[in-house]
Amino acid sequence: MDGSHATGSPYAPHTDTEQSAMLEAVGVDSEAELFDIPEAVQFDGEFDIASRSEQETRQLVRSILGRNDDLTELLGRGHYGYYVPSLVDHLADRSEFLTSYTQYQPEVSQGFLQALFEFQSLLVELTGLEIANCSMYDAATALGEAATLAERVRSTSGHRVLVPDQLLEGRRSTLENYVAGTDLAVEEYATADGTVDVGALDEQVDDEVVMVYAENPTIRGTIEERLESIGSLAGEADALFVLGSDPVALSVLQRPADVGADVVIGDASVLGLPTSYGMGLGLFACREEYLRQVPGRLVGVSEDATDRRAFTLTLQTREQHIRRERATSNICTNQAWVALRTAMHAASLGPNGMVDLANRGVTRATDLANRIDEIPGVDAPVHDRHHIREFVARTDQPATVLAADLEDRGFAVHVVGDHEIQICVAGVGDEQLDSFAAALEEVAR
Amino acid sequence: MDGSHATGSPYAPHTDTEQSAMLEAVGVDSEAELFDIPEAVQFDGEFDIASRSEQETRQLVRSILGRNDDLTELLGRGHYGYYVPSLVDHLADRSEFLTSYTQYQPEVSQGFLQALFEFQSLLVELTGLEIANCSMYDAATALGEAATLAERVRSTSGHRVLVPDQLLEGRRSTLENYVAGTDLAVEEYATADGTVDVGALDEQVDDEVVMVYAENPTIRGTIEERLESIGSLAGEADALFVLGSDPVALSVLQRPADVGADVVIGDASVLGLPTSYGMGLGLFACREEYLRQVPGRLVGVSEDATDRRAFTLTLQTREQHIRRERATSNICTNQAWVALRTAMHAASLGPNGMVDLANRGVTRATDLANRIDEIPGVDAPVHDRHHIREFVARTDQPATVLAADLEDRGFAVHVVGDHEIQICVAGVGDEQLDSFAAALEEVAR
Amino acid sequence: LTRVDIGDASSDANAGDGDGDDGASARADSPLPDDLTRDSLELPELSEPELARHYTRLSQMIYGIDSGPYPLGSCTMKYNPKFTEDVAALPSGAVHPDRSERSIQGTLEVLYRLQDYLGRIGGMDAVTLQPPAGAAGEFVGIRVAAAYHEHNGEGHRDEVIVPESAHGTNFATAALGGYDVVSLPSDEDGRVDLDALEAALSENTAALMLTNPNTLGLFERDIEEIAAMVHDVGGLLYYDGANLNALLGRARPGDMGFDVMHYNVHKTFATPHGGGGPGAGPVGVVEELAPFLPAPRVNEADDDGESDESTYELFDPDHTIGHVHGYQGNWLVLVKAFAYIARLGDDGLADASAKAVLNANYLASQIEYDVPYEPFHHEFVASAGEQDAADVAKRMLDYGVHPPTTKWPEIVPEALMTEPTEIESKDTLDRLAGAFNAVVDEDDATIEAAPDRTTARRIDQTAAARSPRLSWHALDDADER
Amino acid sequence: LTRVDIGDASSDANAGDGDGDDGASARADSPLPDDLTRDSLELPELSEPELARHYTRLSQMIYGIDSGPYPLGSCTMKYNPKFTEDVAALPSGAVHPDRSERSIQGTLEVLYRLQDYLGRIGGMDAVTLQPPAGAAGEFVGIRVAAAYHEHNGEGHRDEVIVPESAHGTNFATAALGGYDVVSLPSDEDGRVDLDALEAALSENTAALMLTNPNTLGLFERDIEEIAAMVHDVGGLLYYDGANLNALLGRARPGDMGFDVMHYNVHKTFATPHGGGGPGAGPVGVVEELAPFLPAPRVNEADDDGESDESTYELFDPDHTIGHVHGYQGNWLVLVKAFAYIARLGDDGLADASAKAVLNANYLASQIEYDVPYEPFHHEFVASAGEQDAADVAKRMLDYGVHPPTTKWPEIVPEALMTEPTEIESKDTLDRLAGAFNAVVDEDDATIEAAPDRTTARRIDQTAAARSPRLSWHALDDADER
Repeated sequence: MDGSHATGSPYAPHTDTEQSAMLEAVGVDSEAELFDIPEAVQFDGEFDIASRSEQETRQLVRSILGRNDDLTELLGRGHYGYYVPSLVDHLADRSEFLTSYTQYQPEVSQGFLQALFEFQSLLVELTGLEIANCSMYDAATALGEAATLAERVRSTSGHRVLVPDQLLEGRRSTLENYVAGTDLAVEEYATADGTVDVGALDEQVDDEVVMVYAENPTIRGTIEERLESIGSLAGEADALFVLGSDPVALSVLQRPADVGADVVIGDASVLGLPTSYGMGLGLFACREEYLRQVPGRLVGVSEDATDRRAFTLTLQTREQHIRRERATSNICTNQAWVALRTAMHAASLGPNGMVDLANRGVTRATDLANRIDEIPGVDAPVHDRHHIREFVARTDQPATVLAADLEDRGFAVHVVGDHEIQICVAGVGDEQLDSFAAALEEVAR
Repeated sequence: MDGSHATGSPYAPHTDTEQSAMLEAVGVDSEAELFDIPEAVQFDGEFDIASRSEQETRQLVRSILGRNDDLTELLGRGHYGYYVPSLVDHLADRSEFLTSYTQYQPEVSQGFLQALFEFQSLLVELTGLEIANCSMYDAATALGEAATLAERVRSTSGHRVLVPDQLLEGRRSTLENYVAGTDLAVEEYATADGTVDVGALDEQVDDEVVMVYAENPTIRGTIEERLESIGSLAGEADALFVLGSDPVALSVLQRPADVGADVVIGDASVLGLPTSYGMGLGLFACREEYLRQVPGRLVGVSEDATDRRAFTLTLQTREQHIRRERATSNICTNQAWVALRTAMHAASLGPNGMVDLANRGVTRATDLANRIDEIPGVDAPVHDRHHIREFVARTDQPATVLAADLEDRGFAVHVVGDHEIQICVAGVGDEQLDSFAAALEEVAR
Repeated sequence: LTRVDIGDASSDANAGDGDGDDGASARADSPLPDDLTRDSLELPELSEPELARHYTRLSQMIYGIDSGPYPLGSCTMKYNPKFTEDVAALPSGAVHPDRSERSIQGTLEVLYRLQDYLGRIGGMDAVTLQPPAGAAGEFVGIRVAAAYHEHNGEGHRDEVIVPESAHGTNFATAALGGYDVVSLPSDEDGRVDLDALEAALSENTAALMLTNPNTLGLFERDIEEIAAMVHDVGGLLYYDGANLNALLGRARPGDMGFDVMHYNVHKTFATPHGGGGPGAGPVGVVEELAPFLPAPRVNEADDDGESDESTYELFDPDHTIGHVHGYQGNWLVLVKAFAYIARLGDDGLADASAKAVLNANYLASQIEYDVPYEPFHHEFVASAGEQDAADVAKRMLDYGVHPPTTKWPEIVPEALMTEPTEIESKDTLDRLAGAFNAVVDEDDATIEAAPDRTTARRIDQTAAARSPRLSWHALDDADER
Repeated sequence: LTRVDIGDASSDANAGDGDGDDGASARADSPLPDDLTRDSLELPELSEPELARHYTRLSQMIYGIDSGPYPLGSCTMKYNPKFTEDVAALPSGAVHPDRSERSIQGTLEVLYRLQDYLGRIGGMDAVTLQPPAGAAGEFVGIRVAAAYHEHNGEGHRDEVIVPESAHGTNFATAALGGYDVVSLPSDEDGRVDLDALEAALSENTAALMLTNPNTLGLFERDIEEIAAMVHDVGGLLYYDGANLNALLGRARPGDMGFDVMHYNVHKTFATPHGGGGPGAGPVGVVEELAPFLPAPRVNEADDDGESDESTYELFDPDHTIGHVHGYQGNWLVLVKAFAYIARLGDDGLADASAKAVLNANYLASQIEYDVPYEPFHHEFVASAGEQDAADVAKRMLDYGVHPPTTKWPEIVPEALMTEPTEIESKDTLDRLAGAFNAVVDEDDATIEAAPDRTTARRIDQTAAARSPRLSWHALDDADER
């Protein structure tokens, strides 16, 4: 604390007296004697980083972050700003949750294990698949892990992984890195009017394909109408059908298991985290037959010595700390605390609230699209599809110019084409939408 | 939660099914039947208060409070803006502390009782008096309670209560209300150059005086130099010497017990609370001989059935819920949670940190006074005394004009006379003091 | 413990702010002369990690509303919505009370709106937010009544009538206000005995203090007549807001004839009780009493014609009793109460009372202890019969729930005064009923030995009072520290 | 559980936002056609008070760093300063990753400064913050190495050398990167065996992954020679940052000859581990490797001459490997790490390592178990000897402390890998030593039956794996829910 220690780490509790006693017990005169570092590689410089009081440090960060503009974000495309109930912050910040380590000693970790078990159960209900792990880093890395899973379980000699041409660059690039050490090769398939061009896909699928990836909703906010066909195509080729989605959309959209999905990935932190500059929570669920090949941690049920139900990490022989280079993934630290937040947010909504939230995403996006379609210089939505949360609009103005003009008026939108912007309503209030429509009208023509 | 219940309180968990089952168990068809209110006094109107979602309510309060100007406050005079370590917020907000009731069942309240016991111990160390209760509302009400204590324990027939002429109006007025139901009468004594005019006081003290109140530091930031003389005057008249102070000042200033104080009151929340529009924490400590006459709650040590040390509220027969109209005070709900915060803040500083904080209040106030004394149009400090935290400056400009000019530049100061402003450094950073001095220079002449 | 010696002036060594002090000895020096400083300061010196563990451990030895049901009759322990902490923590609300009014329009608007909300809810014409707790609100009520009578040349009125079953604070407050307390017995139905009231009333009556529903949970059906009787002798009718959670949207004290009332915001409006406080005890009054309310209050300023927004100002009522708190009361509590009311609105508030009353009635229907008085509303008082109510309470702790308020009101032998509030689910009420019903059949030896599943076993309260040890300094063995 | 049926379109009934929905049936309708929606959703429906109690209760069944010592070797469980949560919660930091660079200068400045801090601390020339955990950082390192070799026409290099005692992630990461893993035995002193290294190195060596101090806490004294040997065959030297808390201000990986390293911010820079994550695994590299780092990174923009403040921009390194995360990694973790470093500064960081090493040495001096390898730094590996280390750990739980990491590294029989970190006081270390020393004399029957003072007793892990039940849906008895 400020002032309680003359110098050094404010979080090291040693008083001078204690320090002396400890040095004496160890048999040295100073801490320096304990370091066994050859002189040639000793560091005797300075980092030139000032020490600050807690108050000064908070002011520093507040001051730096104060440089961010205060914009109303109509942004989505994989990262959403849904309102997170205060309950989530207060409960997830309880230090028992926040400061504990991975549950290697389940006897003193039952609370966190149960929470993660409930998270897994939530995903099982949402996807209809039997297995969900207790988190990957984000949607992009979960997609990469899905591809390595496909490689491990493939029954053909193929190596082709098919992804939509409109896949987010961050996801596509991450996937490429994950498969760089394998024989897999990533190829694009075409989309038409915002969703999968099933005919084109059909022509691309053959026995060499080990995985077909699609998203619902798509990155442009449209809802896929032919998921079952895509699933059949993949199934007939003995390829894994990997579907990307999220817990809000899954509350109302077709259940992945019902359309033949083998794996579901996505960002589950659409519930639980506010906008966090892209920080996420990788959702990973799959069919039971891949259980021994699942990456990441799994919480299971067992009994303790008194035969009471107890939770524990299980099937750890899949993991790197046991299996080393033969592990199903190199993941160790994951996103457990975010999973906790997601479970809390979902629980606070309940099934009615989740369905509501998803349905409001449909009606509010549709309403806004219809509304701004009336604005001269704007056509919306571009795609003749059902939308959830977001949609693309065509603009007479160059999209970058329009977006900059909107930013000057306090609104952030995506630029997704030379004359295309994308607009997301998640977490944006009705009054803000009114203001946005007014601003758009000013700058669109 | 939003959406999980159709209407009604978001914090009542009843599903329709549960509600029906409960009504049936009670034997009525509706909740309305359970109300036994004569028709004539039934309310069938509306409060006309809208229901809001949690998000909307937060936005509402944020929006309203956003109307407050963002000023650097150089304000003190009994309410201080010391930096409160983050630790205090996080720990005091743990719901076990925040949401529990008074510790009427000590067996499930040991943690809070121990924290309050530690708070009492802190005050005992700071004041040197044997008894401290576990809180009054604030300094003003604690002063009122001191006066009623003086009335109960007085050995003379007197009724005069002496207070300094510079006593804060809020304290003076509260005191008047507390003694309105007694025979006591409040009189002022003179101060000279910011501290007690001991000669004048001497002439006012006689056998009719039951209480002499003084403050150290004074409300003008000066440090009393003749506390022992004041104590002696009171003692010779068999009047209670009541001293007003606070935990920061008490860390370095003369220990009240050493100068003859019988009671110490004050605002202890100078540690533990940030500026809170005057919300405080009444400090109340006294000599052991008044133990049975102390107002408020006391935590004591006892043993449980296994002979382990345990804490409990004690001497409750002084209190209103037992003694009714013969209680030592009408206080029931107090400021326990603020006392917890104060104890936490003090503990986080430790004795070195507390002494530091007080000493810095002396040197920084002195330094700033000397510095602005150089500014044309300003003389500081007005009083030729030692100061802590704050001081009065004389201004050529009318003080109200100067204060308004400073406010336009982002600084708030007190107006304490036609040509006097008061300036407090507590919690204000060095850079802010630099900016203030610069602003003052612009407007002082 | 660390002992810091306060030495001589050495101002250079202490000039720094924040970190970077040079060592323990320098820090202990004081820039003040020796004769103005103490010799030393002895307190524990702990690091932040140690403190985090200390207070985390302490918190784990506390039962709070997030631990389980907390049916303390007359204390109304409701769930404290988490979001209210967030609005109270807004940095924009952290202002000094001596700021200029023009610079704190946001703070004043919150206070003004809360005054307005409370006025509507209570049916009162004017509200002060200054009293920092319910008992302080009572004191304001009594002082306002005194000032009113004095102003009308009726300063001779020196009696306040209080029902026997009233909260202890009512008696203590009247006494603190300098009044003689006239105690009023209940009738056999548990309500105000009108004959006894008639007998108690006189030209010396300053006020009658009443809560409604009363502490048995019963509505004072004769409230109109009671009000008329009190008013006929020139007295004022005071409403203790402790039980207001029973009536939201169903009845208003102002409509019943009450002249002055306090609101317990930690009861009715779900602000946390904080292990004893802070609370807030706003006081509402009818028009006639408004000039006597504490100073200052908040009002809308005259429109300056330039702004869409209202502006707010402080003002002193004409015949104000002055201050009852150094500043404006417990801001952090008031802003939470405002947020709670703004969240629930009409529908939510009415439903809160409806469910509070349903819960009390349902719980009573499920327990085996006798509940002698009815029809009760948000709370009921069961009788432990041959058992000692305090022992019953201790034993209930062993079943993992918090027990009710005990041994009060005295009109019910071995009273178990129970108020589940609206926040409990049927499941939780069933569990709570299970705890009552488990204890009802237990023998005295068992319940006298309880609790035995708690952090501390039964604590010897008599010993604590016999030889009070009220600080570490009073403990014999310094090692115990 | 509540089952919500998803019905037909009824968009009018769903137009509202926030509160005020009209009823359960309306809410279950969907504005989408039937064939695009699921049939139903079955999940628990709980109120806020019920949830608060549920999660409060769960939290009470978890041992965290605020509960007591947590000496998990190689996991570096330090105290998480509370204030870092406040800076992470600043609303101004809650921005979307697709915002324009000009509108998030604050975010970019924090990231830029953190890159800079980490570069100085590790002695590295360029840093990426994108990897969301340590293992992801390793993967970036391996991918960067691969891209570098490929760029230089050395794509044939297909081996990564990993010491036997290394973290499991090193092996798994190399394999994920497509490399053959060459395992390197330790010498009898517990360090890299130079002869074995010589034998393992070849023109096929892509990299050697090393941590220093190694998992025994021993400094690899021959690090300069090791670096020269690796570099001589054209390989790269990778530093696993897991043990960096031993060296702050004393030695830097860059100065030792490492080419690429990751930082575990939850270890070295005290960000909370959150029961498993999120972490962050920034990667630093020497100049030569900077062009291969993930895209984008943050740089200072050219001065526009108009402003005093620097401006910041994103850029893609010339030969970037692309993304390893959908966006920019775990922002909420990075901002906490930045705040921690800014708080401690040079003095604080150096002291953290000094005290971490002192604490490990003091604790080792107080325990009765044998510690075969020394001189260790921030951690030591004791041997449980004839006892089973896992059982020792379970039994230590009964003494109220968290046990060390067990059974690893395998070079020490029945390893107890212990890292107290700098945050423990002498008192706590004595208590921890007491727990070790209590168990050392206990018989096998006792420790095999442990723990018996915990929330759950010894859990049958074999049964859990034999018949996996991984969701409520998999539990036989629905009532168990």
